[in-house]
Amino acid sequence: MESIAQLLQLMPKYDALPALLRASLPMLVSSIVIFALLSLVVLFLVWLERKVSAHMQDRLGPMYVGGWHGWAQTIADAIKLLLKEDIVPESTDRVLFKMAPFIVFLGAFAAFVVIPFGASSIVSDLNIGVLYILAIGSLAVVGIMMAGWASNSKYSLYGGMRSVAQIVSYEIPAAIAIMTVVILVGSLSMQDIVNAQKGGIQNWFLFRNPFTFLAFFVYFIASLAEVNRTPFDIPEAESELVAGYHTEYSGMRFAFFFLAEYANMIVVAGVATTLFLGGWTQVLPGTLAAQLIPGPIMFFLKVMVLIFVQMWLRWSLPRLRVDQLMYLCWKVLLPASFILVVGAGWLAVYWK
Amino acid sequence: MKAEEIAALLSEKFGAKILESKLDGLNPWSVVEPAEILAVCRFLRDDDSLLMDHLECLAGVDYKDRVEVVYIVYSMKHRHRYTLKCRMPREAPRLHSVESVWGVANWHEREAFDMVGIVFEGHSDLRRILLPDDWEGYPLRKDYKFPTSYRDMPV
Amino acid sequence: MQVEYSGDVMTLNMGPQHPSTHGVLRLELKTDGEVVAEAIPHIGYLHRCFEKHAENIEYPGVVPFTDRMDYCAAMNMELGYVLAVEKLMGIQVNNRVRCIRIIMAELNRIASHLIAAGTYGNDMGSFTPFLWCFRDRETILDIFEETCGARLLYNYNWIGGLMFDVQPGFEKKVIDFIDYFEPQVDNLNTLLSDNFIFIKRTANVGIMSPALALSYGVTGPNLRGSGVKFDVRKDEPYLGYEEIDFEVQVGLGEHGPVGSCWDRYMVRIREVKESCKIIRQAVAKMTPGDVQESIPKRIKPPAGEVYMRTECPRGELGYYIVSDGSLKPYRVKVKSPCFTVMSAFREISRGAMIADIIAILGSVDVVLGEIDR
Amino acid sequence: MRTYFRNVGLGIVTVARSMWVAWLHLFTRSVTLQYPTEKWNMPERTRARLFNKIEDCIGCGQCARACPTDCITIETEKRGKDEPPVFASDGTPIKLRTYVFDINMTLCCYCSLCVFPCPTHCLVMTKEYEYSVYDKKYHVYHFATDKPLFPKPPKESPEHKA
Repeated sequence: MESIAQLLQLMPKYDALPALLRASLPMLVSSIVIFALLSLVVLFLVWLERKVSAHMQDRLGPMYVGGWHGWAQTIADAIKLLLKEDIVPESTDRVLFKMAPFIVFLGAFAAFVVIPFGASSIVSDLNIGVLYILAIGSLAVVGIMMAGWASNSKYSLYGGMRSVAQIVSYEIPAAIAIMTVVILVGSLSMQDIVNAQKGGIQNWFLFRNPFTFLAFFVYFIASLAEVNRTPFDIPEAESELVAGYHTEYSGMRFAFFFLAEYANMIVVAGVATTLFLGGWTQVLPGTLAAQLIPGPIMFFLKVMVLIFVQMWLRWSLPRLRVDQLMYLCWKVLLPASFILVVGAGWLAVYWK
Repeated sequence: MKAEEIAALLSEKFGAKILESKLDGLNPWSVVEPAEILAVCRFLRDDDSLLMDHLECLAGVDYKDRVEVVYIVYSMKHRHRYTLKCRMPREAPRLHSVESVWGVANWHEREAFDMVGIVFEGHSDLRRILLPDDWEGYPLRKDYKFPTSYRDMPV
Repeated sequence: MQVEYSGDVMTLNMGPQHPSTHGVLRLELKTDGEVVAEAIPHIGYLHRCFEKHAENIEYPGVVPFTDRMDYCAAMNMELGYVLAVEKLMGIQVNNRVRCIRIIMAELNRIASHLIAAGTYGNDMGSFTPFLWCFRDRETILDIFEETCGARLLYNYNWIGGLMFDVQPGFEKKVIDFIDYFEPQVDNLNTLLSDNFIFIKRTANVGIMSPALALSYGVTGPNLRGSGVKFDVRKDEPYLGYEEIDFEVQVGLGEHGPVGSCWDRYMVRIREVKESCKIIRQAVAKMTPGDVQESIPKRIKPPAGEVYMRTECPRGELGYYIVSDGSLKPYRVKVKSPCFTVMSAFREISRGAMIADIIAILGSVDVVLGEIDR
Repeated sequence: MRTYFRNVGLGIVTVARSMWVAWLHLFTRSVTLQYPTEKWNMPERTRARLFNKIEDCIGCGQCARACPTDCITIETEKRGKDEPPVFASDGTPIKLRTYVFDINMTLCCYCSLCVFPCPTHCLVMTKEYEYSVYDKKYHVYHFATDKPLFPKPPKESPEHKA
């Protein structure tokens, strides 16, 4: 955000603007920038997911729209969704029903504030960034619950309930897995965490020591559950609950749920990258590639790798049952993450 | 076990309750007194030499002068089959349910009631199974008149 | 999985339009949270009056309608009817017809079991096996289309013969397909059957005890999944199955008790391999001959009645045909395997969870066209 | 405790194997057909839309009798004595004038039972499978060309039945 503010300084008569506007303009601009970028990336991700799934299933996926491998397919779909009639069923709680998608999307969108895309390209480097991520992440629960309740459909209600139970319980192992890194760094600021991993792949927390190595996997699995991806997609299990909490949604509101799901994927992948894969730092500093590839691109590539893994999992695994899901959370991931935290703390103290 | 032996066994157990038997032909059958059907089925299932534990088919057939319920039973152990029939008048045929003997009879009897209109006494829930609950007539009766409309919808 | 059930009941109406009710089945679930106290199936949404139709159509004309009953295994459906009428008329078909019928029936069994396995994977939430299965099924349908001109509803088995003789090069096509297909089964096993999540989802779910299965007249893979070694092809052979050597596969209960969903599913997968063996032998037994030599000029069976049952992919399919000596059957009663399985559904799904209901429904592999007829 | 760790390990291993199989399929050739541009070449026995070569039809009506769904409607009349004799392409004399030969493809069940009894092989199932229309009535194909000399009272035509 600072950089944007500096850009705005160049604007003529900037200092003449009222102070409030001067303060809020950078935020406005940066949020618009992020929103635009986010929408583009999501469109790309949807297309990518369809292609990945298609090729894993010996299909080709979208091939026509836009010419080359149907690259414009999702754009066309998005336009179709936006032009669709916005149906609000009779017996719904209208206010909540209309509000829910935006709250869900807000939760995903607001998390981008503290994600460091590059050395200077971060909206605001909060000194409690990690905490902020965790807090904002649980905002989606409210929206999903609202959607499930307000739809006044039993399937939606089941989806909402399942989703709340799942997200709330999986936040705990995720947070504790993050704590391992925080202990080693000694800071909650995302930029500090990234800077702590400078100097190439061997300095990433993923490869720094065994505890963070395992913590990465714990966090990744838990984050999958938080964004309701297979094998943890029981909230929208299409073969059980027709579409879960967004059964009754259509058109633009459904599009917002869709957008939020993929935005969430980017968020969790971005956090995982920042915490364990060295964020925007170069893989091999000192090489030619390091000079050529700027930080944000590096960050984007790492995020893409993680997102591909998410898709890969989704298209090769069946879905868990609710009780098994809880079993995995409380009896496998949680003890593991506790052990990891203790180990990381031991390292931090005795193994400077 | 041969069909003749089964028929002999049945007739010596139930005597006059077995009205008629036709043992030549592709599947040999015996006609049973409708009142006795439950006892006969119990016997077929429980007797050690028969052990007809598998009710293959339960069909309601409408001959123009009577309706018949056909039970085709098979023994998984002894690998033999036999056919029982119950003959009833066409108007208001009543028969005792054999649901307690073979669980599958539940739905088969519902279908026979639905299609041919045979009422099974002692059936747990004797509703129409394939047709809507408010359907009129029994389609597999030979004198069934095809409806031209259902709930004012032309068929 | 028996769960102690208490509290208020919420009625959840699953179907007739639901992604995983395999057609237009309606399940009335009495749920308490995730636990389902009782699942009451309501059928009849796909009733097409087959038995009434059959009473008004001449014998050969019924065959296309039998196709429509179980559209996933049409060859087996019409095979049962044709064999029943032939038994009624005392027609003996020559060896070539028998071999071709066996090959077609088994190919169709493979296709049907592929649908069963694929849709089951889909119910379990992994979409990939579904399309892998359909990829292989297409090859079978191509063979059918080349032989009889139709991909799904064949009308290929005629009373006393076949519609066409097979095309030249048919044997090679079939053998090539079998050679290509058998490794694919192991591929599918790696992806789905041996997956730990899949096993956890299906084993210990929907246990069907042999006593229950027998009482409810459950047949076919579902009965064998409960450990009862019974197969009409072995125990009451028709079409010369007695000369062919194959194993009757039963559920072994590797994971959890015998008769679980996983056993029923696995029996199908193993049966596919058995069918491959059968096809190899049948192709070897094929001899030249005229496939239409024993088709009677006019099909007019003598008065009488017959019950003929065959092993169709979903179990034992029985035709009870009453003839009054005219050109049209007097009564045709179909004992459809899925019908009996659905009548047992209420028992085996008691106290399961909602996700398990889907698992059980997929594992018994019903086709609604055959239940409602 | 033992089984706990065994299950965790088993889960990890089998999941990894499933993912590996799926990964291999990323690089296999796709088996699908890009339909409107590429097309399946239908085998010769394909059973699709019915076609009747009316010049060869002798109006015997065996196809209509064989059809299990009554999708063929035939109306004929005797040719007059004074009319010149007409022959089908295989030499069969055509004694009847077929002035109605309608096939209602919405009723057809593609069983091809009507094709086999045809004595002059004029009724065939073509490979034409793309014939969707906007109105059901366009699926009733009228093949007859002749007009009746002695018209009968009009019968119910198939599209009312459909």
